[in-house]
Amino acid sequence: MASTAAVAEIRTPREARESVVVRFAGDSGDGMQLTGGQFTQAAALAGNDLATFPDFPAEIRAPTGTTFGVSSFQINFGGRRIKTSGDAIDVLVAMNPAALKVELGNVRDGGVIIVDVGSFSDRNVKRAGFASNPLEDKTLNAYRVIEIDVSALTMEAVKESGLGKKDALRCKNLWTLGLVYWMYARDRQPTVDWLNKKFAKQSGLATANIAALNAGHAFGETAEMEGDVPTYSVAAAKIEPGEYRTVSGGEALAWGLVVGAHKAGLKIMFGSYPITPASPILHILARLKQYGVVTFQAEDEIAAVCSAIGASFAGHLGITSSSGPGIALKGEAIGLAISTELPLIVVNSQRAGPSTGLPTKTEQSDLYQAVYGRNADAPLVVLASRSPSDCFETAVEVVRLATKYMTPVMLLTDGYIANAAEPWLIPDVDDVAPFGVKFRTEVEGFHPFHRDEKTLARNWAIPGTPGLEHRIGGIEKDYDSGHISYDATNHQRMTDTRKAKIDGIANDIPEQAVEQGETSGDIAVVGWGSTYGPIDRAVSNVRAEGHAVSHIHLRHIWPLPRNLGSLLASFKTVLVPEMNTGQLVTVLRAEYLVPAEKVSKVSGQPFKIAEIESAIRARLGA
Amino acid sequence: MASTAAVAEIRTPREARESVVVRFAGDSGDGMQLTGGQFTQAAALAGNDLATFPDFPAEIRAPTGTTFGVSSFQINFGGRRIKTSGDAIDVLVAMNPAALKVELGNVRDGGVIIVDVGSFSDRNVKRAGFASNPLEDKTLNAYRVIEIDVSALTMEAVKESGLGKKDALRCKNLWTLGLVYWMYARDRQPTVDWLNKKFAKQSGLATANIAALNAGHAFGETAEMEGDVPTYSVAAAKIEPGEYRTVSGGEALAWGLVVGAHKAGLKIMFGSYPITPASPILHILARLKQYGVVTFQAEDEIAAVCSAIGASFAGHLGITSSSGPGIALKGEAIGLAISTELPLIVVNSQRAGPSTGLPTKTEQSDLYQAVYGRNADAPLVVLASRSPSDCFETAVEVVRLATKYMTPVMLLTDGYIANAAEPWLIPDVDDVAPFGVKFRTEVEGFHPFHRDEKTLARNWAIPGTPGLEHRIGGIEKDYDSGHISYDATNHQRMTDTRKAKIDGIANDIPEQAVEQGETSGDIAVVGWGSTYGPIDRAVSNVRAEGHAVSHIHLRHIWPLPRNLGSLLASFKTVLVPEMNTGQLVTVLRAEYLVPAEKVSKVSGQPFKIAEIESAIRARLGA
Amino acid sequence: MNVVPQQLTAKDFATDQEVRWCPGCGDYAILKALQRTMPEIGATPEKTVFVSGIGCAARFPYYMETYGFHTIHGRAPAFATGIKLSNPELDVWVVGGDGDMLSIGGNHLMHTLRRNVDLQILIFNNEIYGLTKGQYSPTSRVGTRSPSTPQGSVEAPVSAALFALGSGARFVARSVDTDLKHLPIMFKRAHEHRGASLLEIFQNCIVYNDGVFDSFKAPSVASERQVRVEHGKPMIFGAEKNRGLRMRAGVFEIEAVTVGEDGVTVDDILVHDETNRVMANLLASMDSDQLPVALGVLYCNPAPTYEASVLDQAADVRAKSPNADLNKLLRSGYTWTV
Amino acid sequence: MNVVPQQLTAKDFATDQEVRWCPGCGDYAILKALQRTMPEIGATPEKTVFVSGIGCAARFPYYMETYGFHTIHGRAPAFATGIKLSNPELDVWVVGGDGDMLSIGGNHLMHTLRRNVDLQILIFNNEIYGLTKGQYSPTSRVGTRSPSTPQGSVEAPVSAALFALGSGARFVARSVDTDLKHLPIMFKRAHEHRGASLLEIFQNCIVYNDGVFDSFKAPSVASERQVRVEHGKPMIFGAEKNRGLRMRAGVFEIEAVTVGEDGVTVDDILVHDETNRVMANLLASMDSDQLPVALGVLYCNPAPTYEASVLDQAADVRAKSPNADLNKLLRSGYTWTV
Ligand SMILES: Cc1ncc(C[n+]2csc(CCOP(=O)(O)OP(=O)(O)O)c2C)c(N)n1
Ligand SMILES: Cc1ncc(C[n+]2csc(CCOP(=O)(O)OP(=O)(O)O)c2C)c(N)n1
Ligand code: SF4
Ligand code: SF4
Ligand SMILES: [Mg+2]
Ligand SMILES: [Mg+2]
Repeated sequence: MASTAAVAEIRTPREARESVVVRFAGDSGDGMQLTGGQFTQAAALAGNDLATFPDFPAEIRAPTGTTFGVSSFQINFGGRRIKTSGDAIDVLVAMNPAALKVELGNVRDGGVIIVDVGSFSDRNVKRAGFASNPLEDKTLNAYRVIEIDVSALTMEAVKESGLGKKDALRCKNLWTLGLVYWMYARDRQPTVDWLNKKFAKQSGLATANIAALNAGHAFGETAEMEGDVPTYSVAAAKIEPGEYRTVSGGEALAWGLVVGAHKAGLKIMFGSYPITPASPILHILARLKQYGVVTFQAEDEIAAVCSAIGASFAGHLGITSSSGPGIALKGEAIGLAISTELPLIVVNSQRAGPSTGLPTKTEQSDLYQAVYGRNADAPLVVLASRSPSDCFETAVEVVRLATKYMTPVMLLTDGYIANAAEPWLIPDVDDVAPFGVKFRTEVEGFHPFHRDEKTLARNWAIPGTPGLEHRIGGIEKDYDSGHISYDATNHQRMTDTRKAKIDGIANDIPEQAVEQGETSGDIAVVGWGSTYGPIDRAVSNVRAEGHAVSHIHLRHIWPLPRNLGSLLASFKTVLVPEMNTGQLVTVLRAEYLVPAEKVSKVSGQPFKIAEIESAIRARLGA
Repeated sequence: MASTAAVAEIRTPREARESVVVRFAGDSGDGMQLTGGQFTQAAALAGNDLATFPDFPAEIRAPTGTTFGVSSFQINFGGRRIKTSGDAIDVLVAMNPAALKVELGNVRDGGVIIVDVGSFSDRNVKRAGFASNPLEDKTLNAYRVIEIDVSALTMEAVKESGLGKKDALRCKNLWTLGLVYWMYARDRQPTVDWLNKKFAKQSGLATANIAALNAGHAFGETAEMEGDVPTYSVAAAKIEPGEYRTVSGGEALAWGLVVGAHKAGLKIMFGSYPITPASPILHILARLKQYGVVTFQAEDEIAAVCSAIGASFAGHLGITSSSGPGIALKGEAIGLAISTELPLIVVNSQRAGPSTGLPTKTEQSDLYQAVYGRNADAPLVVLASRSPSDCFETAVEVVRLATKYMTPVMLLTDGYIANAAEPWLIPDVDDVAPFGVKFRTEVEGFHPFHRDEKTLARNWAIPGTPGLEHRIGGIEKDYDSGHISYDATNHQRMTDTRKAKIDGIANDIPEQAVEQGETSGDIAVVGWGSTYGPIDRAVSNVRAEGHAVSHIHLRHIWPLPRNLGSLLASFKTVLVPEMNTGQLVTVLRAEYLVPAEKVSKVSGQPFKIAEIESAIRARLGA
Repeated sequence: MNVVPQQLTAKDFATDQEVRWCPGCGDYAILKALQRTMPEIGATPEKTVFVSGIGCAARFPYYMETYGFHTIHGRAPAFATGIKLSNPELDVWVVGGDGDMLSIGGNHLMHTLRRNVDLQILIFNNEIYGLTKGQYSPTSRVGTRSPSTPQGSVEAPVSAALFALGSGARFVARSVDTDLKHLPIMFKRAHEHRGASLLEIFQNCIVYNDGVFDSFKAPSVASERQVRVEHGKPMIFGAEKNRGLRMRAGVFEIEAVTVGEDGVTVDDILVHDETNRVMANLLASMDSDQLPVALGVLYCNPAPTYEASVLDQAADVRAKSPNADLNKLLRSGYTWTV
Repeated sequence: MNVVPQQLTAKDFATDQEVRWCPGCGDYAILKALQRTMPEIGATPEKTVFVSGIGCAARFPYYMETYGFHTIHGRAPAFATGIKLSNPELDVWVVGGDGDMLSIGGNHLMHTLRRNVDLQILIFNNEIYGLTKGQYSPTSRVGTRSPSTPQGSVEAPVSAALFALGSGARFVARSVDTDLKHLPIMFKRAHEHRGASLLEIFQNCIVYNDGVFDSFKAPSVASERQVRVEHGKPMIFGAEKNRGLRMRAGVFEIEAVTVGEDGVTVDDILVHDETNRVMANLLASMDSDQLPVALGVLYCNPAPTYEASVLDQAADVRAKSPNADLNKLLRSGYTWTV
């Protein structure tokens, strides 16, 4: 089949946009995440840069029509570098009144709202919590509303497929996608291919969905004649040449771990227990058995981390992953890995808390837990990924540090990063420098806590090696023999050594770079993790006005880069936007005695650019 | 029987000492802890002030004669205020070569060493790790050594009792105790009474032990004629009049909880799991059923804390206790108590770590875990006890705060405090102000997260109350209804409120007082927990030389007292001695941006006065 | 909130909260059955507490107009124990899924059963992790394909009933989500039983494990593939009530036979003795094609409850030291006056 | 450290570390028995790993000249699972006390047994928490006075063997610390068995629970109070070998009888079938005065091991995608070139 987009492109003069924010919102069962995923692909294939934000409820399929059951997918795409999923929505697709209710506040004035009027029954309107039908009162006056009976039109479109009403209505999302494809002149073919593959065994469903997609698209073409549906062109972004794909944080992280293990010459034993939003890593790794990955779904988080530590003891790379509450359960065992100085990777996909909190919402509130959250003096290494694609690099780096220093490393990501997707210039695995691990085999002079003079890492001797039989455990070990020791001075020495080993890693990581701006000035905006996008854009906005504001973004949370203290000291103000009540701020203040100030957001939603911008302006007095 | 001490007192002119440090050291099976306990009682009854330090191995009864099996008990007693168990030993009782080996380094030059030569066989000498017999080489030249064949003399003394050799030799400790009683003119009668009670059902053992005690004493009387055994008098200390007892941290803490619960009008449900050094609290409370205490030995620490939270939900005072590794396991559940805003008391008897560490040794390394050690923004209240008797007051205070603010409170104590004993002016329970808890019963306007405007505490409605049926859990709750809510602004509001509630407690606790010295000066030595004694003495020593050094000791670790920032700001230097790698320092620096410096000791042993003194002097340039 | 009316109905046990399970989920039927049963067993909202862990099933308390505590994953039995130790008067129900109760929570379940805390413990077994989107669970059959086992699971599943019996449970029963007649009977029996009552309910997860129990739940096969056991009654099943269970001679085994065939008479059919743990074991292990699935009270053999024993002991202690005075406590042992 | 000599002896399995148990502790005998058995089963120090939790028993690895991992309380089976999944060639033993394995660690034990990880799991059951100074444990009998139960414990204990059977264990055996003849046989059987082998050893804690097993361990009563079961052999016991176990007619019960009395002949005596889970259940529950305590292999019924199934599946996957190339992985799905 020839490209379906090409035709439209020729016929239509389109309004040009530098970037656009589209949000699909509907019931949990409406397939909004799928729709968003397909649209993302299409934007990527069109050469746009983009960022996405999937946002869905904790319930699997909450009752239809309720506000708490609304599932949304937001994408920001454009012809320039896109750093966030967008502050305000340009085009909202609202599949029902509840979706409209929940998302309306985020649509920019004058924005386009596409509603399925077929779903605006009195009952649904009431259920969504509207006093009266918003399509009939003044609620939507400030917007450009496109009312379409998507339900009816979809039914009509798939009539031939012979599907029952329920299944037929399930194609609504594809109808809408077709329409939005039309609006942005996007190629339907990859979606058609995908549907054919997905429903290979249920060709009726494939046909129906494709019919809906095409019908939505056709509706656009027709409506456009009448000027009802606006159309736009969004040019390709100027991006580095190479082979690209869209990648979610979960994928990039899993692949990074696999590549890292490969570079270390180790096999992965991944012990985990399902939890939102960490599970995707387990799911992805479970499909990579051909790469020497063993996955183990344990009975709980404790067994998961213990199995990983056991694996490291046996010479595999032990990895575990979870989210806040599950990481809390692993604390005791992580202490054992610290005490026995075994490599261990702990991935924490942070979510909103405390306790169960808002499992599907994002937050950065486990930094305290990562840096300080264990009994006793138990230092480990902490890194944070800033974006989906950055997960790949940080994952490789945690493998390097864990194995080189024989230490647990915690990698912080969050619900936003885990689920969001962005285009990724696919690296060549061969370009990643190897850092092969050497197991101890030499019998002469061996004891298990014998250390490398420079790294202070102990030697790694694995079961199966003749002559190196030894016992390790959580009781303090004699510095000179590795046997258990209750000696007071020895405990001091070992405690100091464990600390020195971790502190010393500061010399093996890059100096902190400044992302944007000078190395001194009025304000340093210091971020970590997924706040990267909004900080970057906010800083560039105020810099465009000539302010001496710089953006510093940490990958290494512990130990901190060795130049960070002096870097921060050269700014008048240090501002730290975090999706928590001020955790990195604590660390920076304690370490460097800089009067760092927090910009805190704890709503389960990512920062908006404007929020950070206004925090900066407040300090600038601007 | 008339007092046995009186006679000796009359006959002997004794060297007067202001204070003395005695250490009993022997095999785990030698009964050193009992001996020390009895001697402590005797010193207390003689009107001395005192502090003790029981120090024993993790093994129950390690093989005899090994250094790692040495169990010791140190007591510092005197006619002045005693703040620590003493830096250097004046009199060491070494029951075998291993004990001598381990403790020798702590005996002051010229100190007295009493050894049981009967135990100095070649085998034992070698086992202890001496190259040659220290009684025969120059090892002990710097000391006053009293060689006695305690084994033989004990055998002789108990001959009549008909005990077998093994049981007879078990009386060695009583023989030694008798001798030391003689040296310090102490009354044997309470020990005799105690033995009679302890062995009420084995009168043979009572008789033998009493015979040994008397024989040791008699040996002193006789030897003294020949000038072999030095004798001392230690006057009664000038202490506040009233009724006294010796009290261990475990006892004071347990009793404080019971009194606190009484003042709150609640019953205690104590859920715990045994762990060193926290178990004594469980053991003590298990004997207090007549005071409305329910104890529950759970299957693990998680079940323990969960049962306590369940109890609080049901209207009891839920308490749990553990040590570092066990507290780590409770983190997730504590988060639930924070989220559901239920009162909960978590006692952490800290021990040396990381991981299993040195279970019977002391450390203060769980401050990070207490303040920061949970997933998400999960603030709670943290207090620390400074001494065994202080445990009583802090325990009452944690009950007050937990119930008034509907919040978990963590109470930090440590292995030293838990096991050490000191004289205690017994308070009158009626003098402790009541702070009765009011359960909600009013149906009108009820919802579970309805708050007191001032304290921000939610109302406590307990199952069984008609009309107040409600559901709570770890998912975020709507501020205005208490129902679950995934709303973004509501999550922000609830997070802020939880934080504000804890922060606000700063207004309900005393301003930070200065223990010793002025409110400004050159150096503030800031301590917390069991470092109280050595800091106090070290500061008074340097103050005696006219230095402007003050001692500030924190009971409230989180929130910090509201005046602490300004108080610290008025000192040129802030010095923080801690038995960790610098944890309170982090908190103080982060909170107040004061360049607080750490004085760190992580050896499993309490600070010596001299260590702190020299750290102070280093900063004074003195 | 609820002011207790004279005669309660199912409605009095329903909250005003929107039920958040997937349309068609088996949990709805269980909820309905229990809300209906509550008035019949004389439950009062204010004295009733529902405690749960985390999972779809564990959302249950939100829908019961009683006291409720939605706790953390796997620990509900421990919370419930604390509640009962504080106020034994409360009628406490524990609800959880197969993951909640048997994966992360297996140990607490074991200890709660052996201690015999007076609770009704309901396991909604859908053989899958619903809330986390469909991973296999410890009750999933070998070969279950799920996101974490794309090639099929390889672990032998645990049987809730056998595990409970091995843990020392004194009451073990089974039912199915959709049986609105049998389920209330099981609720009543579980409630009547003093001590820990374990009730496993086979529950359909329409989204991630639809039809996993069809081999014995589907109406077309139910009568042949299920045997409803009742104490003191012969274990008969089949559409024509002519199939039965028989003890295989000389070995500790059960077999299914047809009355009237091969000389089998009604007298050969095994009579259910719910106090016999070994019989319960045999019934619980019938999972082959040759034998029907046993539903009903497999085992019921009461023993003193934990909280009663704890209370008794406390009462004893109080009786022995009637004047418990705190000032005396602080002054116990050696004291001296300065 | 150890360079493997041709013919190993018990000494080759002993470390140079001082053994730190109390004098007279039953653990010494177990250690000795196992050190002796190791050469006989062809164990090599470098391929053997001992994994333990925390407790007196859990100190065991320090004394075995093999690889050893003294982990944290209750989690040893989970560590061992990770070790086996990484290197199935290793011969892995798990050692723990009753508290370690059945209190805090019960859940990991259950799942490890049901998964059938190829491990030898030894529980040193002294019915007490030794290392923490004598609190009662989940195996302590009702009425046990301990620091945490000064008036006596009130909880029904768990039986390790019944729990293991209920959890789906495929090998369950029992022995006593001091029987230097029987214990090695049990070690061998446990070692031979592919899959998770559970061996419970009744062990005397001389300090906190001295003599707790005397009712069947004391030499004076042993022959009357113990029955050593062996597959295929009639279950006979007694000093005169004339006592035996018989199936009680028509009910699922076992009774003890005397051959030659009341017309009982040897043919009436039940022959042990270690593949019969119900029989194992009956043997494991003999704890009344009327019945002897069963020692030996109560149950052995092999099934595929977990790690073998995992490996097989991985091999399948590898066979299907022979050219696993990382660059290809990163480029799977849609890609485009700019
Ligand atoms: C400590 C912790 N670990 C993991 C999770 C994630 N989690 C929530 S529910 C669940 C399992 C759900 O399965 P099940 O208990 O069978 O209940 P169902 O949803 O099937 O009713 C898991 C793993 C969690 N909430 N907390
Ligand atoms: C997380 C944790 N909780 C508690 C403890 C304390 N603890 C150490 S060993 C032990 C129980 C010992 O009993 P058991 O397992 O029966 O071994 P035994 O000493 O009797 O051989 C406990 C509770 C611990 N070390 N870690
Ligand atoms: S996911 Fe399954 S168990 Fe959960 S609510 Fe939906 S249908 Fe029910
Ligand atoms: S306490 Fe008991 S189990 Fe532990 S070493 Fe001593 S005798 Fe053995
Ligand atoms: Mg389930
Ligand atoms: Mg034990």
